[in-house]
Amino acid sequence: MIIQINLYKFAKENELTVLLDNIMTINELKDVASQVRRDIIRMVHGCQSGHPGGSLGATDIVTALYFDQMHIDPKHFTMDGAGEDIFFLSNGHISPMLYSILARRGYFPVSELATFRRLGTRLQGHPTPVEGLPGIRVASGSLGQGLSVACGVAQAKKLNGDNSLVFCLMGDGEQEEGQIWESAMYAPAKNVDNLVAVIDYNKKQIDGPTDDVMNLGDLKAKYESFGWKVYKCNGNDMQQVVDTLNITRQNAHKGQSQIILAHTEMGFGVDFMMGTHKWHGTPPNDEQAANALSQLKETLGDY
Amino acid sequence: MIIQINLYKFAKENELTVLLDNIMTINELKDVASQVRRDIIRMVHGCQSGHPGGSLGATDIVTALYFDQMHIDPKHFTMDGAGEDIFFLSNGHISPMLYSILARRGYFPVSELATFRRLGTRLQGHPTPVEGLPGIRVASGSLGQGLSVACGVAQAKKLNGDNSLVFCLMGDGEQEEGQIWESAMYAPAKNVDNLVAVIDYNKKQIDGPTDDVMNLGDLKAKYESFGWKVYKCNGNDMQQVVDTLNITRQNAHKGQSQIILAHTEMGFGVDFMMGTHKWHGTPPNDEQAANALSQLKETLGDY
Amino acid sequence: MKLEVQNYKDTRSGFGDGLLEAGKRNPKVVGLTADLTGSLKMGDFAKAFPERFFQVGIAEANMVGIAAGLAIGGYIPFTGTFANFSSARIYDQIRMVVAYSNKNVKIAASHAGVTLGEDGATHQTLEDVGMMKMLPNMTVLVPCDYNQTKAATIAAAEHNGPVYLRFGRPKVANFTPADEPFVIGKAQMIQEGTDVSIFACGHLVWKAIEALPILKEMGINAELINIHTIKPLDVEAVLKSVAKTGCVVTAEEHMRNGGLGDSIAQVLALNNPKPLEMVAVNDVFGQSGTPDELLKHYHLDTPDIVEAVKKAVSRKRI
Amino acid sequence: MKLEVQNYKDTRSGFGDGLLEAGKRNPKVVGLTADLTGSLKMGDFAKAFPERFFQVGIAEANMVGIAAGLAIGGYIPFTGTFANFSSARIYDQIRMVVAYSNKNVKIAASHAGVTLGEDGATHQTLEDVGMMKMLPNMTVLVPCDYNQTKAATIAAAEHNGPVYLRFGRPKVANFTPADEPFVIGKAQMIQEGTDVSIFACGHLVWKAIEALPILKEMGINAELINIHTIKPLDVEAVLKSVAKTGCVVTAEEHMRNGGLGDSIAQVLALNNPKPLEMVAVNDVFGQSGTPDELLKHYHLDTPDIVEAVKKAVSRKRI
Ligand SMILES: Cc1ncc(C[n+]2csc(CCOP(=O)(O)OP(=O)(O)O)c2C)c(N)n1
Ligand SMILES: Cc1ncc(C[n+]2csc(CCOP(=O)(O)OP(=O)(O)O)c2C)c(N)n1
Ligand SMILES: [Mg+2]
Ligand SMILES: [Mg+2]
Repeated sequence: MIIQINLYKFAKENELTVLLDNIMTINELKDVASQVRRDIIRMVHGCQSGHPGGSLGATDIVTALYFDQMHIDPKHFTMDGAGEDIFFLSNGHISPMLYSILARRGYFPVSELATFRRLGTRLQGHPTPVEGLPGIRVASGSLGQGLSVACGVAQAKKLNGDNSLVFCLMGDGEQEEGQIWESAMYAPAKNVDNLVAVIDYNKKQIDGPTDDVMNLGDLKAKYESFGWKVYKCNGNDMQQVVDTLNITRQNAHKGQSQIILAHTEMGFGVDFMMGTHKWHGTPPNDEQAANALSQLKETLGDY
Repeated sequence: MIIQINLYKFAKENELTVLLDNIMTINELKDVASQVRRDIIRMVHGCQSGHPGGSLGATDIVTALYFDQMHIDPKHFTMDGAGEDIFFLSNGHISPMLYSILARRGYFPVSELATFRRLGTRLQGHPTPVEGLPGIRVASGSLGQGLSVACGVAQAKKLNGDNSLVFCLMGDGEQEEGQIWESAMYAPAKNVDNLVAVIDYNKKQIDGPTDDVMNLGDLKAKYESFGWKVYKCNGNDMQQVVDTLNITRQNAHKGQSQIILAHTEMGFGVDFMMGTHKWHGTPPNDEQAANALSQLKETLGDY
Repeated sequence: MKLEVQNYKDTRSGFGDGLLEAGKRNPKVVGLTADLTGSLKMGDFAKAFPERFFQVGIAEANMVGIAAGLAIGGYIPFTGTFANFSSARIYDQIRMVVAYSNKNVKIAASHAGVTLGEDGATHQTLEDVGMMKMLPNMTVLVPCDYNQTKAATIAAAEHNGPVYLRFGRPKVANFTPADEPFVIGKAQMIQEGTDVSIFACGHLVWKAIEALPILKEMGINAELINIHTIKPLDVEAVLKSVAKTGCVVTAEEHMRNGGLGDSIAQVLALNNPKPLEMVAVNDVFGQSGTPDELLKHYHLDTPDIVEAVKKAVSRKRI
Repeated sequence: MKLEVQNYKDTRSGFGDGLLEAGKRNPKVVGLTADLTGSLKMGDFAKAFPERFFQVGIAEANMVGIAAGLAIGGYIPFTGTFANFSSARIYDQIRMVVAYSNKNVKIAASHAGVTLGEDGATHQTLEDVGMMKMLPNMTVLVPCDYNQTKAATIAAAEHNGPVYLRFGRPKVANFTPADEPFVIGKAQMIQEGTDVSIFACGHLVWKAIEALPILKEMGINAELINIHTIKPLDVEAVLKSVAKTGCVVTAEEHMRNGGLGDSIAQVLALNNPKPLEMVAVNDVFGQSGTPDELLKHYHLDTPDIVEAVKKAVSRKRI
């Protein structure tokens, strides 16, 4: 079932079961991303904890996935995602970005974003399926594990004769975890070609620039030497993101594991949060939050 | 103190404190290797357990290290190895090879090889320092960890202003462990250039050829993309091994982490143990042991 | 229960045969290994269901992540590697993507304990039960012989939720009935008695059985219960037995700290404090040797159980 | 012992300040971190001794291997990351290259327990003490406040052998004397009493102190002992106290299974069986919330200790 809908109406009312199919313009996607960024700021400000920097930087990628690329049925969330595309957030600390997108896409009420990180919430500091939040299939937060799980689901899809795709977002600092390279070796060796990995390549991590903390060197060469087809894009340019994802979708099921190095800026969209790693895990105070929100257009209505 | 000695006398009497300094000819090194191979067969046959295949294949490399390359003082073993070169066996399952070489080099009595894997022995199934065996500085056997330890010792040497080198042998199947890639990323990023890693590149592991179990792809490209200077050699050609090690010694302390892909044959020296992974962890029976020994010259006297 | 040795078999073969059977019964059962197909006896499964068998190479962390992914996709994955690499090596991963995420993953852990033998301490895990029982949602099974391990494997496949299944390497007495279904969480009465409760698991159940006639000769009427399910513990059976006997001996191939003994000590302290003696490894690492030598060396043998019983019974009297 | 709150400080700052002090006293002390310099409060050390500080990136397994190597080279390395990644993530590595190899490595584990707060269950380790105490050669320290954590850090540096040092994130009452040296393995008497023995560790020591006047009001004269060293356990102090009081309450920010409570239960069962009540997390994962909310939610708060004491004392009477 493919329904052409008005995005704004959809996101506001939040009640239709839809499979969006490339119906949004780039500007509409940008509008969603702007609202998601507002949500992120308000969420981490609200509970005075959480990770704004990476969340803001990765917003465009995941917005494009959920609002343009993925074939999903938000109103009827199933754990196995049979027949649907599946997304995993390996770098679970940027959960506010994912929660906002899931809510805006119709997985659960937008109002629930206000419960982020509060006692009893389904919106735990790091994503978890155990509280029953639609859209989440596995816990993440301990870095390095998401790509392995994504490989497993991708192989389950193959066993099931299910042609839909699996996407997995990882951090660049996260690439320092050895388990990443176990799955990086596994996917091409075992012909996992229904998987698209994306690295949030913001060149920053908690203690500073990755170049200082642990130089990642040439990530493209690394993944190529591990047998992957590697793409690059500006992860904060919606057109580039969509174009690159389109290419990977076309190249899926062709015997190659694919990965996108999405060059992003930590804190993207909020001037004083950009160009530094300081906002990796620090929430803004009242004044900073107001300043940040003043830079982000409210497009779908705040929760 | 550098003493020119007769190898055979040295190895037989086993009592001098020596720093061998490139005094052995290639043929003499080959003779040592032949005896080590005999020891391996006799040890695993004796206790009816252990790992002959990898041990036989890696013998030439480690013989060259201990009898030609490393500046060591076997009679005065110190845990910190100050002023000495240090070797780590990351793939601890090929312990009989190391034990034989340590004994033949004078770290402990050759007769002790007979205790391999028996209750109360210092020659545990996998190497450990806790029983006080001279020559062993850390436990290994759980794969993937040795290169990390080697990096740490190398950095300790730098802090101490100690110009000697650290060597580390790993398995090729072992490269599938993620921790390897953590240290592979670490060493070049942190300028660990007093370290020479060697991979026992026999293209086999327990369940079969690495190509089938987990295709390692282009290991050279992998390490290069991680920032290493990579060398190749035939790890069962003593001349090539020595030549390659000489080059790495010359290139040490020059800002590059170095690794040798030593192409070896599992089971090298015993015809029926070659060309298969079957002898990874299976000891020969009486007849097979006799057959194997008939193919290996006794050069230094059996223990 | 009739206590007859039918034959001598390794519990890992019980797993291998159980996996094959589970695979036949349910097409959703899949197997994974980290370069240890033969050691785990998964070869028959791999041959029967090649498309349902995943060779992951020496990458245990990746293996458990893939298993969680397969479980999300509706499969019932069994991961197979040595017990140490099934637990210590990947505890954070198991914790996050299996236990906390509550995925239907079965962790098959072979070569547990000192009876691994000659490979020595690096491979002889004595901490895995302690680790696994700390994880919410995790079921921890330690069957005692070939038949029971086979049945436990089939039961694990039928159980919905994470399972840690621990078994061993050497050939040991196979004595439980071949047709007895494995009931998770239900302690198995082996012999009723009145003077002491012996709670044993794994290889040590047979050692405890061997102690029974010796104890009888001494005039001690021991009750022996096989705690094949460490978690959830059959607290009712434990308390019922102790209420009758008044003292306890536990026997296991594990560290004292964290093992079955500690589980029982906790139940007693919280409910009915009674003297307890532990037959377990006491805060030392293992070493190379034959399984029998090592059981003796680490005081995990039949005479050690007899001694422990004598001590427990004597403590009851004061 | 005078029980006055001097100020409110996080125990991790006690570690950071202790590390700096240890580094000043001994040039062999080195620090390592896995991208968590600030969280572990290692910044001052890194600034004072840049050449003795190793940034390893997000690679905890590699970090502990490097630490073992540095220890071989004669250094006294302190690794710093969150408690979960200091234990669960790298247990096999710690087991092999630190505990079994008996290397002089100190594992500094911050943000332990539910008081980590909003990050939630993935980061809230409640299993690390259970893991670490199963390892032979390992010393396990859980100091209770800023001053004691600082002193414990200095003591760890002076101790020859592997140490696991557990501490936390939030600012809590700092009440132990600033000049009190930390004696590894020696339980700390906080208040003598006759009716019940309370054994507490970490953040819960202060919660237990807060329970004392409430208990007094109820006519319960409680003895409170701070078990800052989980291993080696001060068995003598435990038994002496219990011989006097006849019942026990344990309090800790950890799972019941594997924690201090289980250590005490074992000592009691083996030596002097007595009623025990546990204040600990009972087989559930943590979640997001403020530290105070979570302590309350998981029944780790002062009223829970009071209730546990009442129950323990009442069980004594039957
Ligand atoms: C296994 C593990 N180690 C450490 C951490 C703590 N941690 C959380 S986020 C982070 C930095 C991640 O860097 P990156 O992937 O680049 O994410 P970004 O900072 O760009 O959002 C660290 C070290 C963790 N969550 N998991
Ligand atoms: C962490 C870990 N996983 C699994 C094993 C079991 N194991 C021992 S040797 C081996 C194969 C190693 O392959 P390779 O490094 O190529 O050594 P080779 O067989 O060539 O000697 C495996 C899987 C182990 N020792 N450690
Ligand atoms: Mg980053
Ligand atoms: Mg190999």
